[in-house]
Amino acid sequence: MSEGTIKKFMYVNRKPPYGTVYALESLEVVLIGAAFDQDVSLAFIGDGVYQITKGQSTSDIGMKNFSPTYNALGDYDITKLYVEQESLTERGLSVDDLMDIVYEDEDDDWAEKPSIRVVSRAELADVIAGQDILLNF
Amino acid sequence: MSEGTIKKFMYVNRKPPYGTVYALESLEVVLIGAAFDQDVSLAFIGDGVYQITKGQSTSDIGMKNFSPTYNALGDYDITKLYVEQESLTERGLSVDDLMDIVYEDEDDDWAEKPSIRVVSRAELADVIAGQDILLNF
Amino acid sequence: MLHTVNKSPFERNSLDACLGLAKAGSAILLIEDGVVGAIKGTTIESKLTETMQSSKIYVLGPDLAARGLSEDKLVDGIQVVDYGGFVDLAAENTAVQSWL
Amino acid sequence: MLHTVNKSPFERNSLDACLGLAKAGSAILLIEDGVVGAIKGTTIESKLTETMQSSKIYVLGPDLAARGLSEDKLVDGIQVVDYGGFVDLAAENTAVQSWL
Amino acid sequence: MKFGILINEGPYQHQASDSAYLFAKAAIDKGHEVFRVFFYHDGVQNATCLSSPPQDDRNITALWSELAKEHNVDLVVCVAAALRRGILDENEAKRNGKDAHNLADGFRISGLGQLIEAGIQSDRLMVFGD
Amino acid sequence: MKFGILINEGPYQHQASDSAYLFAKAAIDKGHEVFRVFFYHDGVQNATCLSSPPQDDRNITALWSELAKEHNVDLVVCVAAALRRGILDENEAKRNGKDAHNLADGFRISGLGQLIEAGIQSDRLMVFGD
Repeated sequence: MSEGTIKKFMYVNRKPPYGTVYALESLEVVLIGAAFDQDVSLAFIGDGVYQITKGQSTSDIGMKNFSPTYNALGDYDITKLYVEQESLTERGLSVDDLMDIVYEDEDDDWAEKPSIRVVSRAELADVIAGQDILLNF
Repeated sequence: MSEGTIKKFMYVNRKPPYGTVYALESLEVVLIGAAFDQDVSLAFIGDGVYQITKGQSTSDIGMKNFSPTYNALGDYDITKLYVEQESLTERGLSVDDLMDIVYEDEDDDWAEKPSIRVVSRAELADVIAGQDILLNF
Repeated sequence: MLHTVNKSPFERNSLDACLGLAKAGSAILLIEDGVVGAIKGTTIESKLTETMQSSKIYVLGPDLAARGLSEDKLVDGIQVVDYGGFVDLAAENTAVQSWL
Repeated sequence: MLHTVNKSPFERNSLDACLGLAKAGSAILLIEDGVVGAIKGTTIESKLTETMQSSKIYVLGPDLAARGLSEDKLVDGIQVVDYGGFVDLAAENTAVQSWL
Repeated sequence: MKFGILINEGPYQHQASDSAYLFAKAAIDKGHEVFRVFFYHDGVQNATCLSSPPQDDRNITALWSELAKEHNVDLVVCVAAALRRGILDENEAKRNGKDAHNLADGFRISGLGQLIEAGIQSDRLMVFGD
Repeated sequence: MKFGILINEGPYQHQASDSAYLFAKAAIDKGHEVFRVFFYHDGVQNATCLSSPPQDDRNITALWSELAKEHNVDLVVCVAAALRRGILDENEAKRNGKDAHNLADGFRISGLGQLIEAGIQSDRLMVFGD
């Protein structure tokens, strides 16, 4: 392992939360992985967009609501959350249905900026094509 | 449990074999269940039709080919294997791609008869509606 | 008959398989990840509206809430039930088919 | 980039998701239950034919054989590889995306 | 009314076991009987006593054990599926030459006939899976 | 070339582990190195030494153990996923007050950092799952 290597890691999220554990355990990897100083981004494609909807309430299904954790990603310098526009549209959702996930930009006097980047399928295809490591759960 | 109760049990198969274990373990239930003298049928819907294709060869994936076991179902008096025509058509398959699964009809001088009944979606809907217990894996 | 569908109609074909084989007069209950199909403005809304001309569609409220989908977004006519309502549906219908 | 798809295109949307996001010049390998999409005369054949104008599609032979699908039924242009070929595809392409 | 329940998936990975548990509790709360829960396929993983989830997460195995104790629910684990996946009681551990066993309290290992019997004896058989 | 492998599903229920094993073997046969296999989610179930499949079926856990021994493959099981699902080594069993442990030979329990490290150190990371 060459010390200085920086790879582009993308976590590809395509499943709704709670029906399966993948969303939760994916988030656990993202948080641990933040310590490794790689170039990290997350993609929410298809049903993956439900992972970051506003107003999740799990009190009646006996599971922990882990959605607030996405708000902590900025503190770990994870600031690129790509959401596919077409996936939202097909599902009757808009960016207003998603949480306001933000980060503070240290290069811009700690201004608060949105972490969610809604992109078209074509734009997302370009981003994916530029990755080194794609983690899919 | 009233001794004489006979219920209509249907095993609903919707997944291809080998990619998941459901097809194999479903067949295990069918064989064990045969001892209980219930009215048993199997439905192969959607990708379930791949469970009974001819010519399965698993030597290169390290798993046991369990497809010959379907031929034994007749010996256990399991003689109703419903296959949805539309599922075959969508998948570019015809009944000729399926195994010749047969049984010997004791009410007809042990004449050999086909166990596979290719039915339309509408006909299958009627059969399903008449079941007491539907086992899905 | 009660039919339950537990997978997203945008990712799997289990709702389609259910709608193709459920007779008129069925009760269809969306649970787990299946609840995401129940809201307005999706690519499958018209399919649900058509189904409700002859069958009833229900959605499990606790699973809807978990995924951040509020009840005011539901397709008109879909009824919300809790786990007690799920039990009632199972009891009222003579058999249950889970579209796994 | 190598894209692998391991689920049936008739039951899941993973092949669609892959085709929507794979750039021209990609290699797409169907494995496990994904191999069932590779044969002629299905509802998705034209989609594959179209994809092959700009990308290559491969299918894992051992998984095809397990499901009773013979190679003479494949859509024209799809190439069969064994596990060694799978390894070669992974090595030749700079990254791998598994459409789970 | 008498309910039987079949669970095809392990805990945590899929919601199946959570859904089945909440259904069973609701049925009992409404005065119905849950006669048997049958664990098949990866569902047998619900029966491991070695599960040690985080403090702030539910312990699904413990929930089933409690429910069984309080309401006399028969928790049956399919023997063939369990052996394949490494869920063993003391007997099966001995028989298979293993020096540990991991079947949780309130569960018992038995054959697939118990599933068919559940279908025959209950008024409704509910199936939860992937 | 150096390969890392991630497995998300348990043995038997899904083909993921079989596919990963055959891929790993083929890679080694071609002269590549398989540096690490990381077991996450239900993938941790691949590491149970209690698995007792039928005589005529493959023993996936044993296949991994052998491969690791012969070709020096690092088999790492995610600790958080393993605890949730009841896969414990002697240490974790003690720490969690359990009187049995079930981690098979050749596997070790460690953190998710090992997965990221596998991504950084290998030329290709292969993911097998549901």
